Amino acid sequence: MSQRLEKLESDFAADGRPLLMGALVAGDPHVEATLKYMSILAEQGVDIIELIVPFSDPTYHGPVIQRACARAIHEDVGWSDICELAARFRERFETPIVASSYFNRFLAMGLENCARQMSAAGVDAVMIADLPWDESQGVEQSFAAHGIAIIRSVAPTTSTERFQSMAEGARGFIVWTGHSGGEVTISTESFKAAMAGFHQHTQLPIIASMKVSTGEEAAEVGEFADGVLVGSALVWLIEGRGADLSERIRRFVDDLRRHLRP
Amino acid sequence: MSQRLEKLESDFAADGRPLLMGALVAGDPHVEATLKYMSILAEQGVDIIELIVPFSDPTYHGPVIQRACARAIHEDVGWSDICELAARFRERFETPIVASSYFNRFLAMGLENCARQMSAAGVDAVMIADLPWDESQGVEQSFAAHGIAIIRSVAPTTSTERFQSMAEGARGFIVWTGHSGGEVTISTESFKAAMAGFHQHTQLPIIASMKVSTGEEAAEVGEFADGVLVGSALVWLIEGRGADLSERIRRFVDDLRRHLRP
Amino acid sequence: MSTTNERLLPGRFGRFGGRYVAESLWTPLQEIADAFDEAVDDPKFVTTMERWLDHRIGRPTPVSHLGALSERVGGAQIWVKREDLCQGGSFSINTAVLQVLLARRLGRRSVIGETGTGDFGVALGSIAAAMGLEARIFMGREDLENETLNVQRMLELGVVIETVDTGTRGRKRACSEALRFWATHSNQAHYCASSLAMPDPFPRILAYALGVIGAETRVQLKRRGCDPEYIIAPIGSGAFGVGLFSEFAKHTDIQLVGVQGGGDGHGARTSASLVVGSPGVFMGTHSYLLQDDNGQVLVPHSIAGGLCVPNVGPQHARWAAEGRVHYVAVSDDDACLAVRTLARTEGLLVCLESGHALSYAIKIAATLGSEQHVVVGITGSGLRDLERLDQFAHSRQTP
Amino acid sequence: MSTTNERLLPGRFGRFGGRYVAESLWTPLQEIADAFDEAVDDPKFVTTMERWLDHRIGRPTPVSHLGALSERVGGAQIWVKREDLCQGGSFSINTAVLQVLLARRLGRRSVIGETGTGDFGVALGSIAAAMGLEARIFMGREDLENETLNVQRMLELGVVIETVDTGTRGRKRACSEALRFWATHSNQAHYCASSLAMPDPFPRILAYALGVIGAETRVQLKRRGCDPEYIIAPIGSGAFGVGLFSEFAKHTDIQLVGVQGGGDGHGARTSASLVVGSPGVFMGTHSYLLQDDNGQVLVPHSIAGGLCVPNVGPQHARWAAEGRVHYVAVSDDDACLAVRTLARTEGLLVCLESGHALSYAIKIAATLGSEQHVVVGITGSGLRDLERLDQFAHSRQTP
Ligand SMILES: Cc1ncc(COP(=O)(O)O)c(C=O)c1O
Ligand SMILES: Cc1ncc(COP(=O)(O)O)c(C=O)c1O
Repeated sequence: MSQRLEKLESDFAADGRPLLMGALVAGDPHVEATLKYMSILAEQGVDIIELIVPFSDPTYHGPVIQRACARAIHEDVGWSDICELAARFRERFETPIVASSYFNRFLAMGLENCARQMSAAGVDAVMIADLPWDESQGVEQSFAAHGIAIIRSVAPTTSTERFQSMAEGARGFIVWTGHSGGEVTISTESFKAAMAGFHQHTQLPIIASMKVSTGEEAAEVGEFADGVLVGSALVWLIEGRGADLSERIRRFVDDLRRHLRP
Repeated sequence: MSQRLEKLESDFAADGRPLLMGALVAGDPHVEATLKYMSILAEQGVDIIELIVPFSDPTYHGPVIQRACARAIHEDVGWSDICELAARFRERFETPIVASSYFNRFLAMGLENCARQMSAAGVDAVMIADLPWDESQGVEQSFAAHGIAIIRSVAPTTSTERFQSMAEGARGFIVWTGHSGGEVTISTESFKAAMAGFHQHTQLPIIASMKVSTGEEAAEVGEFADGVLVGSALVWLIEGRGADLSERIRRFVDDLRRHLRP
Repeated sequence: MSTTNERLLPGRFGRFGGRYVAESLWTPLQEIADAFDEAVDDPKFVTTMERWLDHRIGRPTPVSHLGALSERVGGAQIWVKREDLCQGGSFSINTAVLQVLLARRLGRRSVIGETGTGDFGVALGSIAAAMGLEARIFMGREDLENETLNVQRMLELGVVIETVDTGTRGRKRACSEALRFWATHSNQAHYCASSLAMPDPFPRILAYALGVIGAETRVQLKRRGCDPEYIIAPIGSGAFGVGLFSEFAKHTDIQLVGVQGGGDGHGARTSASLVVGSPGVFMGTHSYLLQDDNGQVLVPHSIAGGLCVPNVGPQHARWAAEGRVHYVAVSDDDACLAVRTLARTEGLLVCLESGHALSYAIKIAATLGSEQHVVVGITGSGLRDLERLDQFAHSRQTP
Repeated sequence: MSTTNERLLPGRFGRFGGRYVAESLWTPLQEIADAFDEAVDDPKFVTTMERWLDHRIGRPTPVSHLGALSERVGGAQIWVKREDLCQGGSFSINTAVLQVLLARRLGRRSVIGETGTGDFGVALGSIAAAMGLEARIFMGREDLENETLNVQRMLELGVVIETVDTGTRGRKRACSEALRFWATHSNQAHYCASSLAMPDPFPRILAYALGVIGAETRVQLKRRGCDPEYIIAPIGSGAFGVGLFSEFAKHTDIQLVGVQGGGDGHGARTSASLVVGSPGVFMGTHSYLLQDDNGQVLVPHSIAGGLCVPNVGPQHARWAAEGRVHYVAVSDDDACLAVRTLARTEGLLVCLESGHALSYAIKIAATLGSEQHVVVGITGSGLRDLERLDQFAHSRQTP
């Protein structure tokens, strides 16, 4: 595991400060822009940056990220672009980067090759939307050999028993996906209950992806989860564009960050 | 059998003069007109008048007579009209009348009733398009009781054996139907051969319905048959109408008659 | 009709039936009659026919128990015999097999037929193609325009379609034209009947060809422990009905019901020859007929093309006269509603013809107990009726 | 892929298969897998399923010998297995029966599925209706506009249709959307797969449901004295192919051929994942896939909607890797020509998917002797392809 991710883990163990994770689609609208947005996120104190590597068929993402992927695919963003992007980001920032995509994109590059290049570029972890942990053991080994963690996901359908086995070998943090691209269907009550159950089996922070789009929502989710993943709301800002986009992203992230402070 | 039909039979036996039979659709375009056309036919020396009693579905008639039936049905020509027509014709003429239709029209009136009324009106015979002689024995009896003959038909598909049995009980004359509403498909050769075969089994005149529409054609058919039945051509003249229609009918029949003289 | 005829002539069913045709057709019909009599006495012919039925068109067809519909109706158990599962989606292919085999036996090069709904045209076209004969189908212009799906199928099968101009749906005129054509082509072409209301030998031939439906049904019901109270069939010309009923006619404890097209439901625009018609001779047979006092044949009306015929096969005339089968009329609306109810309740999309029988079955079933059984003959699938059903849907509510 | 996975994980076919899904779907899929395993061990469940197959949808379907076509081709005897005779006109209803029964067993109130050609939508809709469940079908807008007949049928059956916007034919996007919907409704709704290229347990479930096709075929051919040289099936996702081939896979003297959509015939616009694709993970399974060097999935092309999929079920990937089955591509034009040839020669109107297999069969048969046998799997009837065939006809000549 990368030192950056180890630090994240140990800082969280020490102070339990709620984490803010922000997602961007690499290459939306182009690679330079993504680098700029990543910088803004890092500057505003985002704890983890998820870099979504566009896939032709983002089955488990919602409409906003689907559209962003379609735009980015049009830009023909390849793995070399992604690695270059990460490497250039690393020139200035230590914020952990999670490269996220669908399994076939990693396979196409070759797992070994992929892990090596990503590691060299300063990527800390990967999230694979369609690789459940049961199917991931072999893949994890390949990535671990290059110090890259595979982030595990949990969902409303995950039982506590299943969570227990899954949490055992988990690294860095765990992501709770409350929606899978559809509507959030879980109630606050059951969300709270599930988090409480899971927390008995892991020391790692559980970051919740719950379609958060305002500071207030972030605060609400932050009460039960150890962090908040903001994806569609950020990508949607970028989709809207406009002259003062950088400034608006900065303000949006700042607002989220401030609501999350304990 | 009526005296008129007996006379026809015996005259033919005596001199073998080719017969001319003309068909009209009763009530086309209205009953008065039909009476007038019948008179013209009689005056021009037509030997037999076929009065087609309109039926809703004249399956075995060609398009010209089908259309005439449709027009006449529109006039709502009932049996009483037909009988009245025959009776009024009889006030002036002795030309044998054959009432022709489809079996259901006779059945609807009741066979007994029908035979009685027709006989009273001076009808000499009936032709029933869809009553083959095999099915007609019972019906013949009902009509014969009132002196009305049922005219039998033969066709290109009739074998000589079949003709033999059929000719046995035939009365008045026999009609050869070369087309059944479709095109005439029999060649002159086979027509000639069939006629020759049939003539060995009957003394009655065989009148051929062969879509004759000119004097020349009449002459041609008259060479092998004992007479010619002209239907569609006459009905077609009436369909065309025009101011001098009566005169044209008169000329057309006269031409046929002259071509037929031996 | 004289009593002599009844006893001596072929193709009689009591005082009904016969062969009332122009002389030109008598001999060709006799040839078919003779070929048919010989053929069904020839075990090789019968075996060939059975092979076509089993291996090509998909016999036996199942009998389905409609559990959900029965429960919804809350009365008797409702069963259906599934001729919609025959190749082409209608029972009529059964008659095509026998008749095209006869055509081949007679050495004919083509077959002629008439079709109203297009089902028989598709059936005849496909069997003729398979046996290497040309098929020429007469169809009324209005039907042609109404039955686009079946017309496309016929064209794809290489059928020669002869359009017959006529102001109304139904097969009356197309049938006349087909016969007229045949009268002058009877030595190259074989006429194949789809209507039971035809001269001898067609009522016999169709009854023979379709008897398999009733025979299968009886055995299938027995195996499933179903002892039916009612057997109900849609009756257009009644060919299907004869096929289903004959096997059960001698079992007098079973009530047979023939359902005709009641049209608008007010008795004026109808196809119910056995309900409002009277005996007469038409299309070569003596049977029940829609006619006026002058013996003119009336135009039949029904939303179901297959029921849109003015007369009925002579077997039904006899059963009606004897009281063996009960004949009723069901309206267009009720038939549509029944088809739709079946689709929603059982996932089965059947033709409007069958909807008539089904509608009556639902009414009867509601009056019976859950230990009793009602069997309905399904003549074909509802694919070709989707547009009509949709139009109906827009004017009424859904069940 | 690691060797550990191959041995320990469920739903593997050699190195292919698996369950590559979001965590939210893992447990619902495991529930289905468990229910399936239990169900097929439960004789009552299996008997119920068989009753639905036999008494409702019309199993067994026949095997037909195509004498006229064989003669025309002048080589081997050509036989066809007739899934076009199933209720609804396509093989897919066999899978609907098993899956809706599973849904009922799991106490679900509705079923969710995805359909490209509409065939599976009709199948699922009809079985769901019969078992009292709601059916929600996801369909791409372009397919929706192309398959009017099947869309009408679904509406008549009460199916809730969810339109998915996508620029192309085929079921890729509709399938994603159906899964996304299911991910958040998995405790009320049961997902029913029509594609074999899906996560475990669907490849197993579909293979089980469709195994009856091959099992029947083997017995039927044996009884008819046919010892086949080739068995040929159209392969979209390959569900039908698995159903037909599995029974014969161990008989290595029989050559099995899977025919994919070759599109324009020039290799660029194609659906032939097993011919021009490579292994990858998509739609939850590791199998052959049309993809570019970056692992992006390519848009499949075929005139046959059912073949228009970018990937294939994992069983085929294994057979391809092992060399057990020979996979080939046939172009749109050749498929149309074969469908038309069959219609004109045998009176059978089959779907364009089957036309692909048939085209290859005709080519192969011509190279064989008249004592040899070629068997083709017919997946469905050609009713829904009439328009497409007509368009083809206008651009080419008739056979
Ligand atoms: C599907 C269907 N059902 C019923 C009928 C009526 O059948 P029958 O005339 O045999 O009573 C027809 C006739 O064409 C039909 O096509
Ligand atoms: C009629 C028909 N044939 C073939 C196919 C392709 O079947 P499979 O995906 O099982 O290979 C389909 C799929 O929808 C179909 O509907």
